[in-house]
Formats: sequence, structure tokens, C-alpha cells
Amino acid sequence: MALDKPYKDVPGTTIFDADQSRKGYHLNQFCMSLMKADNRARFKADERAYLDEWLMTEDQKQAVLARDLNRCIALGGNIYFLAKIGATDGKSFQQMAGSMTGMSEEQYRDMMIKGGRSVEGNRYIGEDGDAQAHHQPQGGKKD
Amino acid sequence: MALDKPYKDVPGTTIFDADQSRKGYHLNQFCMSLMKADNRARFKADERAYLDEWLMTEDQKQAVLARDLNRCIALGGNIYFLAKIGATDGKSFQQMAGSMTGMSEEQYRDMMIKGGRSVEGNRYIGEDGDAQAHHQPQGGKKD
Amino acid sequence: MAKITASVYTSHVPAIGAAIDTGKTTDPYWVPLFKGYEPSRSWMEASKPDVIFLVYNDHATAFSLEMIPTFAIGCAAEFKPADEGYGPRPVPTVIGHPELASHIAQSVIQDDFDLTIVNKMDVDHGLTVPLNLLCGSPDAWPCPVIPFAVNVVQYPVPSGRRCYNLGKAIRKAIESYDEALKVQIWGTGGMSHQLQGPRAGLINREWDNAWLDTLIADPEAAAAVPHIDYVREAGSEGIELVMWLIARGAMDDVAGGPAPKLAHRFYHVPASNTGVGHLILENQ
Amino acid sequence: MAKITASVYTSHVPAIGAAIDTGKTTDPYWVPLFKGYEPSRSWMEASKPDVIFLVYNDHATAFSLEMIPTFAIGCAAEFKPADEGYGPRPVPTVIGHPELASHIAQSVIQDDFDLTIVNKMDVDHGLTVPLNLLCGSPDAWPCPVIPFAVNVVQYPVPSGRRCYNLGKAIRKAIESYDEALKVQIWGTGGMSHQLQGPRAGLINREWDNAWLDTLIADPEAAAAVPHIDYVREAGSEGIELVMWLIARGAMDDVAGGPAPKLAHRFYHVPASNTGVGHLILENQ
Ligand SMILES: [Fe+3]
Ligand SMILES: [Fe+3]
Repeated sequence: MALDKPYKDVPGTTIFDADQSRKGYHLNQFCMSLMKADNRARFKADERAYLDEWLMTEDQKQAVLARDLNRCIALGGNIYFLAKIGATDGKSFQQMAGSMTGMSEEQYRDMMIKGGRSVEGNRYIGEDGDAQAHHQPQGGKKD
Repeated sequence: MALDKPYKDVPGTTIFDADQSRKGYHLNQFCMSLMKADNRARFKADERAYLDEWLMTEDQKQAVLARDLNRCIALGGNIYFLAKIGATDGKSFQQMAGSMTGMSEEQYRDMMIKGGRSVEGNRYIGEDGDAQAHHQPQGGKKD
Repeated sequence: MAKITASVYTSHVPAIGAAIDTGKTTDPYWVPLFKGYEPSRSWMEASKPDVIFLVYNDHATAFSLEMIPTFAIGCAAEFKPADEGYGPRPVPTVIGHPELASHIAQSVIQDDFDLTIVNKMDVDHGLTVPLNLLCGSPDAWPCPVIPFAVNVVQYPVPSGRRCYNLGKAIRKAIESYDEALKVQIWGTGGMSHQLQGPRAGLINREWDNAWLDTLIADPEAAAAVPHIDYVREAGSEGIELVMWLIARGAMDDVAGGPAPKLAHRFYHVPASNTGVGHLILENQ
Repeated sequence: MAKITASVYTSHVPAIGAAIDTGKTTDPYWVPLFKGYEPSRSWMEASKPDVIFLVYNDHATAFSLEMIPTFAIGCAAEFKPADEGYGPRPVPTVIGHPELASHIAQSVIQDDFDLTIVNKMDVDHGLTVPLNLLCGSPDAWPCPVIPFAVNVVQYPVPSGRRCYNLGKAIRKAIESYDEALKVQIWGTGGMSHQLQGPRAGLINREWDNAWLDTLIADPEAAAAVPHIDYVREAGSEGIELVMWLIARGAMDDVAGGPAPKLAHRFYHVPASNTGVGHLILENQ
């Protein structure tokens, strides 16, 4: 691609640039529609039917139905748009953010109270911080 | 006013600046609404009723009903917005522009075919060109 | 790498579109005008670009008073002809070039031009009339088009100098795109006209032609012309000419290359209320 | 002539708004945060401005992907609190200052900043939470507010340097307004936070505090920080800090005047996902 992307080497992070924006256009515009109370009610009443009104890919629709925000972001979603789904579900930003880390709500909240996630080991892909791919999923699943 | 307006000394000319835009906001937004065929039909069916749906001043409504474009401009209208009224009436831009000069449609068309209005005497207020206030109305009314 | 091959300049009078749409191009009134564009259509067929970067202004069509962007770049996959009040013009949908448009947006925003990115927009006569004049009335436009809208409706509008410098930044952006595309940049609008008030109908043939001379030979000087000169000499809507400076600023000579070749020049009065000017400049 | 009396900087976390709206400000979790703003509320009462120029970012609220302005200035008479998905916040309508806003728009556009002029817009937590933090929860905000929205959602976002230079131009504009208004300029958003992906929850207390030191003492250096440093060190949403540079660039010392007085400084982790920073700088 022709866009210069110096931000590709940051682990666990997707920068919402023009390429992502293009990929996620209809997904994000669907999210915007949830800023109207009427639309939130219609979405809640029949999520699938509401999603089918939008020119989204089946993958995007499945990711929304599963509330898989990491997948939504991979498919072009942006967190400020996706937050409208969380708002519709009555979730806080902390619950939404935490849901992307593989940690339980409590684990994530505790991490934040203790000062948040450390940047050490999480600056560049290939270091050994907790946000690196080889430490996924974080939190509970120790097997 | 705090805006610097070097264009105030040009005769027969209103520059659409922030002050004009504020004054004409609802008038111009009414004009924009005529870009939808349904709205044009509703406006034509009952102009007064349609205008009453907008937060326009009575002066603005009267100027629209009278198709007095000079008055519309004095009240904050901009020609590109006002042109939607002319389009609804099936008028061309030449007919609309001509209607503001006090000339007949034919007089205005003839002037244009002959090369348009001369800039001589029409650069600064106080010169003696045909667009100066003391030559108004131009065209037909020689009394 | 992509390359700007030529710049095209033309007025974009709505009545020209109406003449085309209603089959009046052979009326005596219109014959001299369309004749002036015949060489341009041949040139266009011989010099077909891969993409046209088309600078125009929206005439209170896509942008109401709710939001007025100074510079807006169209990054969508397509743009439909707008209903300006007469119904949409019967011309093809404009196919965009989202990848190049996004690349240009990224590059010039990082060069301190504060663009508005537009992903949904209908395009009005300001964009479609120039396409007709250079391409005729085909079933599909010959190549993708990136619409670039400049605010010249509500003051303050950008200065000529700002537009000229933006052209330089657009050139840099296009020439850094890693695909070998031939790109034309078009500047539209103008020349002298006034559509409002007792001074409506103003045309200034001498001033228009002198401005064309300057634009060709000394674009720095053309870029230095202040707004008030356009209003005073070329009528209130003559201000549209600042858009030509974006195209001119993108030419090779401005970046130290050779002077462009003047492939065509045409001037005609009147088209409806307007003095029509037209230039084709080729990079050498 | 109008005068910038002070600049205020603060994070604008939505959870702070939710804590206020649901009466949780005295919960142990929130007490330290609101305590940190107590001196600010006293200061605000003692230093009441005539107008607040409030720099913030829209969080996909007023601006969808249809149109993304880099810089948007609110020129309307009023701005309603937006429904961000939870229903509108129960806070007062924001009263604008159309005359001063238009004057600033005219001045900075002529200084080559390509603003989008906005005459209709709802405002989200990015604007209303800072007002609550400094003014409490009154029936009406204490003075008119000019909302100034910066795109930090879709890349490319404006550089820190561009924001800083815009601050200088805004200062010049305000100081040329011919009414003796006391104006505060606020920069909001940040500090370190990341709301997305496996790296969500990142906070960098050391970096945040070093950046505050730099912003106060060496704003030129703060303005030179590239985007990638914010993302890497302060999380993907840490990029919001570029907005603080607009306010900082508008202070007297940047234009050759004396250094500002640090009236208050506060830092707290966490508010929800975010490292909260807050400064008040007074012109001397
Ligand atoms: Fe035009
Ligand atoms: Fe924010």
C-alpha cells in the first residue's frame, strides 16, 4: 500500500487510518446509527435483522453479534464507533476496553487501579510485555 | 463589527461573509431543502405553509414569496442557495441574475450577448457606472 | 511512481450543462463555445490519464451551512450527480480513486493542510460540466476522478497563495504514490462573473485575459492577487479563480522543472452570465 | 481588545461524566480525582472568563465517517449535549459566541489554517466533562463557549507542531477582536490511555509527567514530539494530547511575553482507563 505506516510495529494496537476506515465504513456507520434511541430499540429487538439493513460483510455482522471487539477492529471498526454498541448494551468504556484483553472484568479493573498496564515490553512488537501476541490471551486462561 | 470587510466599497455587491451567513442561516437552509423533489412539490402546493415550517423572519418569507432576490440577499441569502428557488420555478441562472438588475429579461440577455456589464465606473461606490445606486433601477424604468 | 502529466483549467457554468442535457449544443448561441473545446476533446482522447484530480467548488449542494469545509477531498468509491433543484444531471456516476485520494490526504495533512476527508458526497455542475467539456457525453467517464472541493461560497475563502501552496503539496503527494499512474489536475470555475445584485452580469474580458497570461507565465504573481481584486475586477463569483491556482501550483515548473507547454487556450463571452476561460498546460 | 487570560488543560474521560451524572463523585474510587479539581473550581470562580475557547475532539458523535474535518470551529448560537448512546448527558446546553467565533475563523483561515466552519453540532463528553470539572454542575454554564473540534480519530491527525502553530494564530485572532473580553483557552483529552486491543489499559505515569514538565517549560519541544511517540509511549488514544498544544501555543510567552504562572497541577491514575492530567497556566 501507498500509505506510510510507522505505527505497524506497536504490539496489540491497530491505528485507524484511511485503509482501516475504508474497510470498516459500513460497520462504523451502523454503529453511528445507535446514537438514536429508536435505532437502539430496533437493534435490541432483532439484532440480525437490523444488521442486515447495512452493507456490512457477514464477518463484520458475526463480530458484532459476538461482541468480539478485537475482531470488529480487525475488520475496520474504530473503538469510538464501536463504543455505541457497548453503550446500547449498557457497558462502560472500561468494560469494553477490558473485553479486548482476554482478562476478566475484575482482573482488568484491578490492573487499572494498580496503575494500569506497563509500557515496558509493550513498545515494539517482539519484546516480552503482556500485550505481545505470544502472551495472548492475557489474564485467566493459564493452561 | 469585528470582521474586517475590505469589500464594502464595491457597488451593487453583497459578500456572503459570516455576518450574512448568520443572518440568513434559516433562509438558506430552507433553500437547501428544495434540492429534494418531494420538498419542491410541497413548496409549490402551498408556499406559505411550507415557509412557515422554517425559523425564518417574516421579512425573509415575504422576500421569498415575492421572488425578490435582492431583498433575500439583503436578509442574508446567498445566490447559490437562492438558486434552488429559481430551479424550483424552472428559471435559469441568467433569469435569476437578471431579475436583480431592474432590467427586463431581454435587456439583460442582450447586455450579456454584447459582452456583459462593463467594470468601468462599477469598481468603487461613488463612481458613475450602471450598477451604482443612483442609476437604480437599471433598464426599463426611465421616468 | 505516479506523475502529473498535465493541468486543465476551465469555467464550469451550469448553463453549459443544461445546453448539453437539453441538446442545444448546436444552437447558434452555443456553437462558438463548444467549438472552442473541440481541440480539448481530441487532446483528451490522445492524452488519456489514469486519474483526474478535479478541483472545483460545491455550490451549496453537498455542503449546506451546517458544515463548510475550506478544503474537502473525496475519498469515496463513487460520487453521484447531485440534484441541484432541477433533478440530477443525466451524466455518469463519478468513480473515485480511494487509494490515491487517501494517500494524498495523508501526505498533505502531514504537510500542514487541514483537509476535511469526505467519504460520502454528491457532486454538482462544478465537477460534471468540466468533465463534459473535455470528455463529451460518454456512458462512463474515461477514468477515475478524485473530487476536491474548495469553499468559495462563504467568506473567508482561502487565499490564492494558500491554494497555490496546496498545489505544490498535492504534487509532492502524487509523485510519492508508488504506482505508475498518469494523473491530470484540473482547476475549474471562473472567470469573470457576478450572479447577484445590481452589478450582476459583470464581465471583464481584458482582466480575464491578462490573468490567463499571468497564470501561464508567472504563477507566483497570479497567486499574489488578493481576494478584493477578484471581486472588484472580475465580479463577486470571479473569486472561483483561486481554484485554478491549486492546479497551477502542482506543475513541474513550480518545483524547479521546465515551463509547461501551452497545448490549448480559449476564451469566450458569454456563456449565460460568465466569461469562459480554458487552458491546457502539459508538463514537459 | 480581547485578551487570553489563562489556559486550562484536562483529560476528558467519559466515566468522569458518568460518575457526576449518577451521583458517584463521593465514592472512594472517585474522591481523589474530584479532590484534585477542587482548587480549579475555586480558581474558576475567582477568574471567571467572558468566553471559553474549548479545544476538544469529537468521539464519532457529531462527525461520522461521511465527513471528517481536521479542525472545526463551532460558530452556532448554541450546541446541545449529544446522545452518545446512553442518552444525552443531563448538562446545560452550551451557549456559543458566534461573533467571536466568526472573527477567529476569518482571521486564522486568512493565516492559512483551513478550518471547517460548523453552524450546527451536538457536543459530546469531550467538551462537557471538562466544563463539569472546572464549573461543577450548574443550571447554566458560567459563560459562552466556542467549541473547537480536532480530528484525532482517523489518521492522519494534525501534527503537534501544526496544533501549536494554530494556537499562535488563534491568539493573534483573539487579541485583534475589538471588544474587551477575557478569554480562556482550554486544551482537553489525554493523557496516556489505550482503549483498544490486547494493549488496552496502558498507562505511562512517568511519560505523562515528563510531558507535563515539557509542556509547561519548553512548549516548542513538546510541539516537536511526533505522533508515533504518543502511540508508543502513551497508548493509541494518548494522541489526544496534541490538542493541549493548541492552548499552549496561544499563551503570551510563545509570542515573546513572560512565562505563564502555574496556578495548579494535578495528576491521577486511574480514571477508568486513563491517566488524568490537569494544568492551569495564567498569563502574567
Ligand atoms: Fe461555480
Ligand atoms: Fe477523548
